Amino acid sequence: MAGFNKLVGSYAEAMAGLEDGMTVIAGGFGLCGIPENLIAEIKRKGSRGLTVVSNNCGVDGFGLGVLLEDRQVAKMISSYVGENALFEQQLLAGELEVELTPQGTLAEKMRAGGAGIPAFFTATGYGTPVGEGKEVREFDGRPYILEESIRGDFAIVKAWKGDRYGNLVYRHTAQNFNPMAATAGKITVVEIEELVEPGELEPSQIHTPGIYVDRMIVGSFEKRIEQRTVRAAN
Amino acid sequence: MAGFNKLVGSYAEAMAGLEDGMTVIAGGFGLCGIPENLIAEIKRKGSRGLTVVSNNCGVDGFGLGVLLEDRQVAKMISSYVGENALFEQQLLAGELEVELTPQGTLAEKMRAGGAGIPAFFTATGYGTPVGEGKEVREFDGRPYILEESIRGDFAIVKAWKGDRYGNLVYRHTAQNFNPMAATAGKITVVEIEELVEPGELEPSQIHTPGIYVDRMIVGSFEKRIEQRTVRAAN
Amino acid sequence: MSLSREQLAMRVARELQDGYYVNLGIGIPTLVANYVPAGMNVMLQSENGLLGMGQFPTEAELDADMINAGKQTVTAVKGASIFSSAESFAMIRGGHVDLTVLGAFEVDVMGNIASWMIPGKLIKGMGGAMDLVAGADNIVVTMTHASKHGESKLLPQCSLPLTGAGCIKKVVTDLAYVEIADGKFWLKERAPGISVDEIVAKTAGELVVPEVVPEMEF
Amino acid sequence: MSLSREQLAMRVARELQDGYYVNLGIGIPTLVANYVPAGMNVMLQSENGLLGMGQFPTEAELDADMINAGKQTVTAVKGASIFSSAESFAMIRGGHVDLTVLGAFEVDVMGNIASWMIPGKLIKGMGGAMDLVAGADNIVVTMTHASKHGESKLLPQCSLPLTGAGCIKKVVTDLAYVEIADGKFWLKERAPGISVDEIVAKTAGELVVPEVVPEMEF
Repeated sequence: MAGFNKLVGSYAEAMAGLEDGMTVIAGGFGLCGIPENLIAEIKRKGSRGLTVVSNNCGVDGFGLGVLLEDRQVAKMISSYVGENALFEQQLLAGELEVELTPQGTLAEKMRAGGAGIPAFFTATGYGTPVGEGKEVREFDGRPYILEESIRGDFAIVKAWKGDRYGNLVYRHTAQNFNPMAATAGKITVVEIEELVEPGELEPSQIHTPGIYVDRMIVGSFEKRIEQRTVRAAN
Repeated sequence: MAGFNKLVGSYAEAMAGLEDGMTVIAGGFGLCGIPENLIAEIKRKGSRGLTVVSNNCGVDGFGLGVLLEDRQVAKMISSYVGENALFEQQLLAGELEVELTPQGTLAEKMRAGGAGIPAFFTATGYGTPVGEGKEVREFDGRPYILEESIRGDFAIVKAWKGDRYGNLVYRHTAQNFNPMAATAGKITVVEIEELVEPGELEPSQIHTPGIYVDRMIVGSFEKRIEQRTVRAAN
Repeated sequence: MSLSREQLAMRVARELQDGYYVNLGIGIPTLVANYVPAGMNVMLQSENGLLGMGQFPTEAELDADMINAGKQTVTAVKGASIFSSAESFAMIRGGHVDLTVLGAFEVDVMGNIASWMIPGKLIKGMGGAMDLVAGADNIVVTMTHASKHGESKLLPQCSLPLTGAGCIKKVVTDLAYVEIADGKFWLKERAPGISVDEIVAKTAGELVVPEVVPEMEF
Repeated sequence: MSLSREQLAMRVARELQDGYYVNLGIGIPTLVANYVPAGMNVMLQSENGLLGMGQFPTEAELDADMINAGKQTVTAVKGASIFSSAESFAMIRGGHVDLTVLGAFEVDVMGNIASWMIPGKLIKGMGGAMDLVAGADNIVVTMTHASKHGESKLLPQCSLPLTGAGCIKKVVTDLAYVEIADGKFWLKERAPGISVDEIVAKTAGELVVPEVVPEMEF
């Protein structure tokens, strides 16, 4: 099915069309399940003034952190950005804007963006700085705030296995934000570890149906560990 | 792990606590993936004045249709109720109230109910009878209506495989509304086809994590087909 | 002569493009699947939670757990995916389906569509139709141009309760292919042997007629 | 003597019940997992998408794709499930987690909590804390009763930006177990050897003291 073949030949092709000032939604939690090579391609490409939507901003020198080195990011929308000295420096210098968003609200904003829901009410953040300036409404006697959804010009996603139609499966907790990110990009680009034939993935066990995927490439991954914690073998 | 064993010994135990006037959310689409025996137990039990939330209301004599025979249903919240003569008769006689809800809005209302989202905006139904009396708001120049979520006193769900912790997998298109229903019941009761040991289901391939499930029972199912369409074998 | 059901489906099928994800409503829209041009691939979405709907099963393949939105037993193509109703409508409502084809009772010059309810008759419900018309950017309505009694279904304003407001841009009837824009119908093609006069006579809403109206070819 | 970190965790662990799904925050809350009473089973939820978090991996089990919300490598217990962040927070925000334990900078008599931001210092972000306190019905805050400089952390009104409003009912400090209701703190238990006077002196918000304040036993 030629029309459904999402595979592209190079990372340059994968990120073709990314322009300065665009919004990029990225999957991943910490350094787990991040689209390492798509991020590297954005660095190579040198796009600037980006708004990046991701739970975290990587660490110094790895993950989304590398986009800070050449000041490519104008704004981050994240729930936690505490692992990154360069981030702190640019934030304090006023070179970087940050919109802190509760983690669950961030996940739901991406999902809503992909699902045609422009806004939803949530109790999260009511009465806190996150709720300031947002509409408050009571349901069943409890106050909630109105949060708007997020869509990206691009979404960059890391999956484990994929077929050429773009059907995806994630591995362990590397799933995290990736499925929602995949739905919320005008152009969704995925890098996978392993290409399988259509039909190899059990249809009811596909995490992301191919309809959400525009481009796909097979990559190899460093998978750096942020907090290496081990116990002695018995 | 004793505290996590969701298995109960009988259908009576599975539906214990269901009272007249309660709201029951049911999984299933048409007759596919419906909790046949839990429905039968509600009929046996004779609870009345129920509000039933389900995409359809079964057919005469099967599925939720059996709850109409003794007039147990006061109100149906559904997207399509066209397969049922008794339903029509009770509706026209004013014995049954029906709240027609677009199918996607119904699915989202259940999901939102389970996810702590009391209301969301959707384009579906704007400018139609469904939108009458509902708040309209523009986002990005397009009008949307505000829809409130649904929770049930009980949710009744049909799954394929389950372990005793309540982790569930659905089979083919019998998934449909079941995963959302499972999240939206104060008490969620599941009947399954096949009991497996904890650990047999791959963790990242579980459709419904056991946290949503309160009670589980292993049943046998008729699985009646509504529209039997076949082609000649080549 | 006015188009047959098969010709309606054939004409709608010309709106397909290679790689389209398509949702086909019940009735004539379902027939469109039979006229996908050779060498072109489309993937059918069924709103009960199936992307990549295949043909009907053989007796041996028959499975009560494998149905489409019309509650018919079906199969899945290689590369299909199966998911919940919430995920299915996230796809539909999020605008990820490339083309939606459905029937209607009426459409009007504002792009409104009425397709689900005739007051006084029993109300069966809208199923997924309201989600489909609200979520899709590219919708083709297919229906007869006028009722059996000759009453136009292309109206200045729909008389029946709406399924969706301002969402329809393309209508394939048994007499013509009509587009909707700027509060008017625009006549684009006529069925073989059907005169412009007949189309004009059977179109109650304002119809813009170009100098030349090409005839559909089959 | 004021409670040690381990004793804090032990006291919090008494709030566990068999069959509880529990989310433990970073720091002392994490230690609670070490004091689950014998014969009792709880399942740990980690908000990055894991229900049924197990112990740290051995070198042989180490897997970069298997981490917890603290970004530590972990394992999963038998019967665990793994899912997306949206599903994880649907669980949390939908009220399906039975107990949430987290640290704080301050709480006040209205049940407000401040735990994520100290203006003037770098703002790292709230992570999942706002979702956890808004979604849970049953939250235990654990922290020291007063700062190193002796300033009470149990206040008439939080001075720092809030994490959540009106959501905290139980506080375990190094000096006492305190409940919050009706706009007051209610002293329920004191740490071994800690006098009621000391607790009163270090509680800035209104504190209701019963005639007898039982001493915690370890």
